Order: sequence, then C-alpha cells, then structure tokens
Amino acid sequence: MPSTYTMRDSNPTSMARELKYCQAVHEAIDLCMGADPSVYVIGLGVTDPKGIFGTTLGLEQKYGSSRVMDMPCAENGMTGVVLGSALAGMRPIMVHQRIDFALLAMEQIVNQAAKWHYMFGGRKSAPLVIRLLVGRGWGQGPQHSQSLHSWFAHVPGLKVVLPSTPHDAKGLLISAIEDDNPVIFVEHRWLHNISGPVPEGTYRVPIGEARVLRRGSDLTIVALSHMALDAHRAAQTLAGEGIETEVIDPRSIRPFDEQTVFESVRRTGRLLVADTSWRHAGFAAEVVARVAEELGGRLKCPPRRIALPDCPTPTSPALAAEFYPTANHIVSAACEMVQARAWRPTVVPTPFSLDVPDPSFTGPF
Amino acid sequence: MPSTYTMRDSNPTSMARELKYCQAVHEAIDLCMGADPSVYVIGLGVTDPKGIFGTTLGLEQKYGSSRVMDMPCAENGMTGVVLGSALAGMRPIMVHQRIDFALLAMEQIVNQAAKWHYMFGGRKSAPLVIRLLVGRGWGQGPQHSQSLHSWFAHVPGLKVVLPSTPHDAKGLLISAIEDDNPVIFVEHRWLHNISGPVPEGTYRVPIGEARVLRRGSDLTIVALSHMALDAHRAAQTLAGEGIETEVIDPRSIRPFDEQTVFESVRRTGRLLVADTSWRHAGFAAEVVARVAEELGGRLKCPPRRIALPDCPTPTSPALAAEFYPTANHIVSAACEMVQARAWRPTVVPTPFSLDVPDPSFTGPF
Amino acid sequence: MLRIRLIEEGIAELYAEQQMRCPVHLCIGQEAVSAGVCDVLGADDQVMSSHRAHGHYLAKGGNLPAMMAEMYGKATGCSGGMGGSMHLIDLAAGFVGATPIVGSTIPISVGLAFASLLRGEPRVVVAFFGEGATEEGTFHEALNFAALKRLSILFVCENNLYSVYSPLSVRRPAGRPIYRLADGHGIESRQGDGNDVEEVHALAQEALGQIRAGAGPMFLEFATYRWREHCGPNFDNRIGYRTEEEFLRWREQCPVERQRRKGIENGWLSESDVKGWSDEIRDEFSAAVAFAKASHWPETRTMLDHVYSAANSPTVEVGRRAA
Amino acid sequence: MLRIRLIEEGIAELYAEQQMRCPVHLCIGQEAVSAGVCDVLGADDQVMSSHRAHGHYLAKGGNLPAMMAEMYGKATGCSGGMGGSMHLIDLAAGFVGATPIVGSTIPISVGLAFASLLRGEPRVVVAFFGEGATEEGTFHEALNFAALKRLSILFVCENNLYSVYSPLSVRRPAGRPIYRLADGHGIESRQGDGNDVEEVHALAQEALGQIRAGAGPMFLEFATYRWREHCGPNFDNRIGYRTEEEFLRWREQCPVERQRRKGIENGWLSESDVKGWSDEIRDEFSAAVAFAKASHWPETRTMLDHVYSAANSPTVEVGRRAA
Ligand SMILES: Cc1ncc(C[n+]2csc(CCOP(=O)(O)OP(=O)(O)O)c2C)c(N)n1
Ligand SMILES: Cc1ncc(C[n+]2csc(CCOP(=O)(O)OP(=O)(O)O)c2C)c(N)n1
Ligand SMILES: [Mg+2]
Ligand SMILES: [Mg+2]
Repeated sequence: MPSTYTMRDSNPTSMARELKYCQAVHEAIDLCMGADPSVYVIGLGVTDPKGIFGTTLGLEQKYGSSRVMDMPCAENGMTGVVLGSALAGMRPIMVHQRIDFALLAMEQIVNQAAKWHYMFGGRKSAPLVIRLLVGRGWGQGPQHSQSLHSWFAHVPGLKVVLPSTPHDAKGLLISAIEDDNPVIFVEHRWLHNISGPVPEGTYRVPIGEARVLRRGSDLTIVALSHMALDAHRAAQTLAGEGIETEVIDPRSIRPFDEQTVFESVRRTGRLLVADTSWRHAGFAAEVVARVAEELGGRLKCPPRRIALPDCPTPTSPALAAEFYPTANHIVSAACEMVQARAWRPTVVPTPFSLDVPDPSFTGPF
Repeated sequence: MPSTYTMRDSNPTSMARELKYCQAVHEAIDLCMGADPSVYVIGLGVTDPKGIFGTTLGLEQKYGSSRVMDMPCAENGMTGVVLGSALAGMRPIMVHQRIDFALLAMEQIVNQAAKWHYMFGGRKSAPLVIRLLVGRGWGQGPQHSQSLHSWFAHVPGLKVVLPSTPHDAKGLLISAIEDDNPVIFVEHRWLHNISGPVPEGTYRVPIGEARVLRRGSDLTIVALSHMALDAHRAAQTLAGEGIETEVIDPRSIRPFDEQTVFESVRRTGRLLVADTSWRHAGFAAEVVARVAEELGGRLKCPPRRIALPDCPTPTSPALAAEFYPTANHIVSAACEMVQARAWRPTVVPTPFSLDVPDPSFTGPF
Repeated sequence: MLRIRLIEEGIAELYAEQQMRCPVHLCIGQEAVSAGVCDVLGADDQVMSSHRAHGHYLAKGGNLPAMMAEMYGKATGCSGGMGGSMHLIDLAAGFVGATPIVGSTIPISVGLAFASLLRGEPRVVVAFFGEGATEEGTFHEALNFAALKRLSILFVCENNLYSVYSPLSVRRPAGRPIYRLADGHGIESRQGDGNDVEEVHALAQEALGQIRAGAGPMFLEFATYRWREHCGPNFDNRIGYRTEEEFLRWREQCPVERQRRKGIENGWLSESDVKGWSDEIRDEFSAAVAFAKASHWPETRTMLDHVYSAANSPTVEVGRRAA
Repeated sequence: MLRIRLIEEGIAELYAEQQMRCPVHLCIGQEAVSAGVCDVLGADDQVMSSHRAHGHYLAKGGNLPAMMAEMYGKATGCSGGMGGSMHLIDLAAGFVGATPIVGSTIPISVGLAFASLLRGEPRVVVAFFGEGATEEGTFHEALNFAALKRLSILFVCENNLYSVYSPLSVRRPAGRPIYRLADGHGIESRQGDGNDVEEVHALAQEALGQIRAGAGPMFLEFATYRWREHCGPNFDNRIGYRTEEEFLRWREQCPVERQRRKGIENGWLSESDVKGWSDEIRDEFSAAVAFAKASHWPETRTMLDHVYSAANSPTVEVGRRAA
C-alpha cells in the first residue's frame, strides 16, 4: 500500500514533476508573494512549526513577519481587517484551519466582502483569498469537519473553488490571488498529502472551468473536492466491470461550468453527483437541478446524489466508516444506474482506512 | 385596490376570524407565553414602540420585562446566552429584524445549537426558536434583504420553517416554540400585513408538512415564503388562460415534505419552483433535484426555477421591479411549460407596485 | 456643521415626497462630531462610517450632488444607485465607505490603518460609529488588533444614548462608561461634549497629534443626541421611548446654535455671515437635489454589471443569468 | 489535582496505542486551577469548559469511566461516543458541557446564569477558558451581558501564554494584562498564580462569596503553563515555538509538586499518603480504561438517532435518510 495516493491525469505528462497538494499550495503562495509585494498571508498558525499542514512553512522566514503573520483568535474582526487592507491595495490571503471557525466570520465575508464591489457601484474591489480547510477523521467530530462550500456558492460576489489535484490547487490559487474579487478557496484536509504532476513556475487555472478527470461513455460522475479521488478510484473498479465513467471535477462551484457537465451528460445520459457535504440543500442539488432543467427528458435513468448522511459528524471511529461515503458507494450506485444490478464491491483499492487518510497519518489532529 | 392582500384558503372556513400575519405571530407567542412560564422573548427592539412590526407589541406590558426583553447589539454572544438558557430549562424566542444580522450568529446557531443534542449523545436538547425576518423594498439594499433560508436547511439539527399564511404562521410558531429542537422561523417582511383566517386558541401545524394552497392538474408550483403569494396570484391569472396550477407551499424546508410534491408532480407532470432567494445553490435546487431523482423520466417538460437574479439586492427603486420576480414571471413560465407559448401578461392583479408591498406601506424602513 | 445641519434638514423636508426611497438616518443634533473631527484631518487621511453617515461623508469632503443622487437611487450617485443612503463612498475625498451592519466597518477601518502600516503610508484613519456598535464583539476584536499593531487609527464613538429605541440601560451595565472599554484594551481614551464643536476639535487635534507621533490608536467618546427618529425624517419623542423633556434639554445644547452664539458674542461671527452661508448652502443643496432629480436611473441591463470586478479576474466567462 | 495529573498522564501514555482516536488537549501543568476553583463549588453549581476540559470535568465530579469511554469512542461514553474528548458532559455532576470552538461556551455559560436569574435559582456558574478565548468578540459580548444583568457567574481564564503555538505577543498589545479587559466591562477581576492551588482556592472562595452575596460576575485570571503539546500526548519544546528553558522554569512551579512539598513540610501530608492516593487513582484509572475498552461501539444504526430530540417534537416523521 503506497503511503500517499497519487492521482494521475488521464493524459499524464510523464515528464512532469510531482508535488504533494500541500506543496502545490505552498508554491502558489510563494510565487505570488515573490511577484507582488502586496500579497500577504495571515491566519492562526500560518507562522507556526506546522505551517498549516506545510502550506505556509518557511514563508515567514523568506518574506518576513510583516508579510506572513499570525493573528489574534478573532475570526470576524480579522476578516474585516483583511478586507480593509484589501481596499487599501493589499492582496491578503487569509487562512482558517477549519471552515467551522469561519462561521464566526460570515458577516464580514457575506455582507461586506462579497458585496463591496456591487454595493458601491463598482467603485472599489476587494481582492482577497480566504483559504478554508475541511477536516476529516481522527475524531474531528461535529465542529471540526464541516464542508459548507454550498453556502458560499449561494452568494453572488464570491467566487468559490475547491480543487482536488495538486495541479489545480496551484493553478487555481494563483488565479485566486490575482483575482480582484473575494475568492473562497476550500481545501480538504485529506487532499494535502496526495501527489500529482505540478508544472514549475506560474500558471493559472481559470476559475469557473471544470476539469474532466477521466473520459467515459456510460455515466457522468460530478465529484467535488475529496470525492473526486473516490470517484476516480471507483472509475477504475467500474472499468473492470465494463462500465466506463466520465469523472468531472467542477473545481469551481461559483462560477459553475455547467456546459462541461451538460456536454458530458448529453453523451452518457446518466448523472451521479458526489459531494463531501450533506445532501439536503447542498451543492449536489444544484448540479442535479441544472441537468434536469437542461436535459431532463433525455436522461436514461434518474440522476443520483452521494453525500453525507443527515447528521453532524459523529466522533467515534466506529461511525466514521459509515458516515463518509467511499468509492464503494459510487461503484454500487453506478452499477445500479448503468447495469440495473445491485453490487456492493467488497474491496476497492484504497489507501484509506477507517478514519485516517493514509498510513502516514496518525493522530492527534 | 385593497390596502392589504388577503389570501384565502382553497377551502376557506368562511366563518373563520381573519387576522393579519403579524397578529397571528403575536397570538402564537402570547398563547405560548401564557401556557408555559419558561417561554420568553428576546431581541433588539422586541419591547420598542414598533414591536417588531407589531408581532411583540404589548407583550412586555402583559408578561413583564423579565419575559420580554431588549438586548445589547451582540448577535453571536446573545445567541449563546439564549442557547445556554435553553439548556437550563427556558424556551427562548429570539428575534432578529433581518436575517442579515444573524450572519453574526452563525457560529452559535450552526456549530452549537444545531449540534448540541447530537454531539452530547442526546443528553440534552436545545429548545429554541430564532425568528429571522427577510427585508424587501424601500431601498433595503444589499445588507438588509437577504433570504438565506437555504443555508439553514443544509444543516442537520435545525428545523426550518417559512410560513406564508397567517394560519400557518400561528400554527407553525406554536409548534416551533413547543419543539425541543432549535427551529429557525423565517418571516418575510412583506407577509406581515396580509390577512387570512386564523382559528382562535392553540393549534399546531406540524413542522415538515407541506400545504397545498390550490389544486390543479397542469403544473405544480412549489413556492416558498412570499413567493407563495405570487404563485397564488399567478394561478388565478393562469386559470383564465386555461391552465390549472397546483400551488404547494412547503412551509418547512427542513424537514422537507417531498411526498406531497411527488404526489402532485406525478399528476401534473410539470414542476416550477419559486424561491425568494438566489437560484444558484439555493433551496429551489433541492426541490428540483428531488423530483428529478424520483420522477425524472416521467416529467412532461423540464422543471424550472424562478429566483432572484445573481446579484446582491440593488438599492435603487428603479431596479427593484426588475430584481424581484413577480406573478408575471410565474405566468410566463407556466405558459411556456404547459402551452409551449410565450406570453408575458401585461397586467396581473397585484396590490404591489415597485418597491413597496401595498399602499399602506411607506418608508422609511 | 451648519452645512451638515441645513443639508440634513433639506433631506428631511424632501423625504416626504417619497422620492428618496431608501432608509435614511439623519445626524441632526450630532453634527459637531463630524465637523470637529474631520476638520483636523488631511486630504490623505481616511474615514469610514456606518448607517448614520451623511455628516461624516460631508465633513470629509464627500461630493454632495453624488450623495443626493445616491439617495434618489440614480446612476450618478456616489455608489451608482446601488447603495442608497446607507452605502456612501467618495474615494477621492478619502471617505472609504459606510455600511449599515452595526460595528462592521470598525475592523474594516482597522484594516485600512493596517495597510497603511504595511505600506509605510503616514495617514490616519478615523472610524466613526455609534455607542451601540461597542456592544458588538467585532468592535473589541478590532480594538485589540489596533492596539497590538499600534495602528494610526482614531476611534470616534458618538454616544447618543440610544440604539434605535433602546436606551443604554438595557445594553450595558450601569455606571460603566463606554470609553472604559477602550481603556480595557490598553487604548488611550477621552470623553468629551459632542455638542461643543470646539471641544471636539481640540480633543481630535490632540488625538491626531499623538497618533501621528506614533503613539498608536486612540479612542474618543462624545456625548450627543439625535433629534429626529432613528430612521426617517420625523420627530418621534411622543411614541414613548424617550421624553419630550429629554429632547428639549438636548436641543438647548444644539451644537450649531451654541457655536453661532459663541461667535456672535465673541465678535468673530455676524448674523449676516450666518445668513450668507445659509443661503449659499441652501443653493448648493438645491442644485444637488436638482442634479439628483434630473439624473437618469441605473438601467436595468446594468443590474448585473458590478457583481464582480472584471479587472484582474481570470475567470471563465459564464452566462450573466446565473453563477 | 493529583488525580487529574495521574489521569492525564495515564491518557498520554495510552494515547500511543492509537485507540483513543480523537484530538486530546491535556491540562498537565494546569491542574491547580480546575482543582482549586471546583473545590469551592457546590453540587448544584454549574461548570462549562472548552477544548481543554478534562481537568474541569474531573474536578467538578464528572464520571471518569464515562469520560474514558468517550475518548475511546464507545457507546458508554458521556456523550455516547458522539463527541470525544472535546465534547464532555456530565449533567448529574453539574458539568453542562465543553465544546472546542474557542470562546463559544462563554456566552452559553452566561446563558445558564441568566436562566438561574430568571428562574430564581441560587446557583453559581463557572466558565473556564484559555486566554486565547479573550480575543474572540463573543467573550466581550458575554461579559457585557453578564455585567448588565449582574449574573452569578465566575469567569476563570487560564493564561498559559500560548494559543496553540502562538505566544501572547502576536495576539494582544504588550503590557495589557488579560484581566484588564474584564475591568473594562466593569467586572471585578483578580490575577493569581495558577500553579498555587491554595491561592487559586482562596481567590475562588472570595469570588464565590461575593457572587453568592449578589455582587454580580467576577473574573479571575490565573497564570499557568501547559506542559505537553497543544493537542496530543507529547512534549514539544523542541519544535521551536517555545524553549526548553521556559518549560523547565514552569515545571519547577509544578502545582502538584508544590502542594506535595508544602504538605510534607508542614506535616499535614506524608509520602505514604501520596503514594496511597496515587495507587488508588491509578487503580481507578485502570478500571475506567478497562471499562472503556470493554464497552461496545455505538452501532451504526444509531448514527441518526440524536440529530433531533424526539421529545416534544411535533414534526411529521420524515425518512431517516435525509431531511
Ligand atoms: C448587526 C446589526 N444588528 C442590528 C442592526 C439594526 N440597527 C440598525 S442601526 C442600529 C442602532 C445602532 O445604534 P448606535 O450604534 O448607537 O448608532 P445610532 O443609530 O445611535 O447612531 C441597529 C440596532 C444592524 N443594522 N446591524
Ligand atoms: C474559533 C476558533 N478558532 C480557532 C480554533 C483553533 N484552536 C483550537 S484550541 C486553540 C487555542 C486556544 O488558546 P487558549 O484559549 O489560550 O486555550 P489553550 O489551548 O491555551 O488552553 C485554537 C486557536 C478553534 N478551535 N476555534
Ligand atoms: Mg446610538
Ligand atoms: Mg492558552
């Protein structure tokens, strides 16, 4: 069993350098800080020995403590501070170690930052990146593992990205930092350790363009964030069963690239959406709704969603396996949808087990 | 033109007493306070001369200032206070004059109150009602008119209701106050003045049961909150055009009564969803998604959504008419869906104009 | 101060026409704070405010026709009609913005000051807010950060005794003055008569001197009183939350009248000066209103124009209809 | 105090087995605060805490086997396995709950005290939190309300110098002690040596006396130090955010050892007393761990059981699968 999971492109550039997702995030910040002195990083722990799972390690040493800085534990006020600094020409990158902590900052994010450009008639924009981490596993429990990206997706004025590969993490973060609008950058904790090809230097992944992770003709799987890994893994198993799935990672859920999804579903006639959050009123509903509106009559079977059960995250490891949907769930759903047969695979190749992402991950935290 | 709009039941109890929506809310609180000494009301302005659009007027005089009270302007902390009091046996009703202000309180509502019962293994429940008002018109603008009910609907542990009639406002508020769980009670500002039959005394509308406002065979309209009025009005116009619409007010969006919607769409074969919020990642998507999953292949035409354009609320009255969808939009969509013809009605009977709910409403506020 | 008074009164008068269709929070009675503080600011200094912003905007040199057009919801408004009275801005004048969520512009102001520190720019930022805002946690978070970084910011609290209809007694412990909260954060604070423009001016000048000298943030609390209703053009002393007597006591402390009297008594002001200025201001106001009324509405096709800044926005073009 | 120490050390030791699969925040080095404060509380008084809650839970009389079972994620845990170390509760003992969002249980504690006021119940509530929590706005909102209503609540801040790895210097202005924030709100405050259980006890007793006499809320700040890493069982003085020397200085101020020495020097304690208690505690701990390990897991079919309270819940039954 490999100690980290590597997701390769469907068209891998075999010469490409491989980096971990956390390194890709780090490199994006580093490049942007080097290129633009108005970029700065702020957040609880960004200067500490762990450096936000490695994503900010060494940056304070390189750029100084007036560009990479810790802050008081005051999420709402500090979001206001960061916004104010953006209005005065800075390009802040704010980090919250858990999306759950950012619940304190909703007022500044949603009432102020998201609407600043609009409510002042376009006089001023608020270039601002907020990195929000999604926790999972090792008993993170109800208040350290929420995945509230659909909330942000609902709000005009924000852009919301949630890359699943190191390549996209770097390219989208660079786009986000350079963007004149507030961008919510969602990082699933279990993606930090995955590896993948990452080009050197500055490149941009445009915000609002989906990525087709795998081509297939039988079923379209739209999978968000960490679910893209599960979908990719499921697709391999499904290929062995004669089912060719197309896996799409939207990468951005505001704006949302519906065309790529439509184009795919037009070919496959089937849609499965996998989200890391709750089903009810979550983003997966938006994907299903758009497809129903556009292609309703042309589907070969009803669309489906795979998401969390309708409860807060239970802490006990005994429930973690049941709480989080896996590649197995995707395989089962796909078999039912495409072959109308019930099949629950007993083993899917997965480096994950129970409540930890891979064997190199041990608690605490 | 009547000075208030009266929406009658499809089966009106002709003998029934009529009350305004704000009076119905008032009566529910009054009855619950009379019945249970642990019920209390707290919020900015609940004791002031305006009494939250009349909904709390006179209650302080009747029950004393230790049961109906103003509070400091501190939404998050006071939500914590209210939650703590609920854990100690009280049954608080908290009021925010705008949902936008409650953005400050998301942490306490979503991390704490919603999860309290679950995260402590059911040891303790948090009986707590939070009334959130949705503003509209007279230049309320970007920060005083958001309709963020879909956010709450996403969160397990909360119940979320948004009644559109005086009858349901009273019955659901009584259910909410008596409920041992945190209930979000969303009141659209433009509903406060509508009148309708309201039984005397205590009665309960169960949380999680949709209400069919009108029967029809051609099209199912699921309309939330104030959109239920527009839908009802549109239905009258449409009847004149030979289109019989069934209008469903879900009343509760967590839990959500999908069966009533399914049963209706099974008959009509067509679904239109009207929401008071933005389309993208809003609750209307959930309704469309559920129907697509359940009845996908059996629809006569693709489902549709009517919602706000994808921008913050503009303040200028010149844009209010364009920003808010009206009965006209519903009529147009229905004609396209049922008769495949484009028709934009020039006049629909409406007591509303521009940016005010009815002629008795003049600014400020 | 006189200018703010006459403009606010002009707004109050015209409001009944129902053409300014947005909530307005007039500062009549409180003008001395805006006038006295902004007088000591330079063009490069920055100001932010909240829902009751007209005085601060005008005192900082905000464009009057653009403000009036904003209140009339016109495309020529300072926010293009998108914001109304509660969302004023005039970047050229250093008025960075006002928004009506209580307390929320305080940390944003601190952010401006923080940017000045990071960029080595010598300006001072002034955050204006009401005493109600000091009850919000974000106020404290902002003060702590300003103190931590010793930012060049002046916090100005206009304590007008009420938050909407709520008296101080239901909002903070008896006998604990507002300014003491700032003390708690280690921020030097002063209390003054907010209806005495000279006292305001003197305290602001002292504070600005200290701040410019690098002493870090300061906090000024001014006692004052709003004459009209919380929101809207009318007097509302009869609806029950305060007394006519209280209002009359405060009206005697009218900041405009006190200053006029002082000037005339001391000979540096004549009735004809006041008359002349008043006429000028009224003309200026009338012209601004005429401009506003004559201006065109924002066109509906522009409604989605400013949701996102298009500059530096490497985003795939998506349909305008939805995200 | 000795009991808390030995239990926390026992947890630290067993944690390496990787069977307690949840984040743990040990209070080793800080035990005197829990012990000294809770000693003066009655059974009817109530306590809340945050992420670092073991000491408060145990000192208030929380059930040990239920705590250990909770940490092992078992159905017999105090929260049925749903919460883990960061979500402790023992209602019978008056430990109303602990949750790990920094600062958030402070207003909830105030709410408990508010309910006591409304219901005419004479109890005192104690809110325990770290100094990091005083940076959150909600802390201030809570203090203001407690002061306004003169609630019977004692705020106890354990200032251990760090918030995770962040020293005080990056979080609050130099020279401004934490307790002064409480002063700002008009709440009487004291500062004490949090590693001296007698001093803690004395200050708590004085405070409780005043509070019970109706003097309103009080605030105690205790200087102390966490010995192990912020989260987890290890020492981490070598990773760079603090020095071994600092740690050693504080370890010399070990609250347990100081008290032991004092007792022995003054003759009211013997080595064999300590030995005897230690053995008893270790046995108690072993039994609790054995109970925890032997307990059954929460069954997966119960996963959705407690999302909603079924009592007084006039809700139409909806499918369990989704809302
Ligand atoms: C967060 C929030 N809560 C409540 C309101 C409603 N509100 C608008 S103005 C106001 C009064 C604020 O009082 P103060 O800060 O003293 O300013 P004043 O109106 O007296 O100038 C309130 C409570 C709001 N706009 N924002
Ligand atoms: C709102 C919020 N922000 C950040 C965190 C991450 N966090 C967990 S514990 C902690 C440190 C808090 O420090 P302090 O209050 O001093 O308690 P201590 O750990 O020192 O006992 C932080 C920042 C959190 N849990 N909640
Ligand atoms: Mg005020
Ligand atoms: Mg600490």
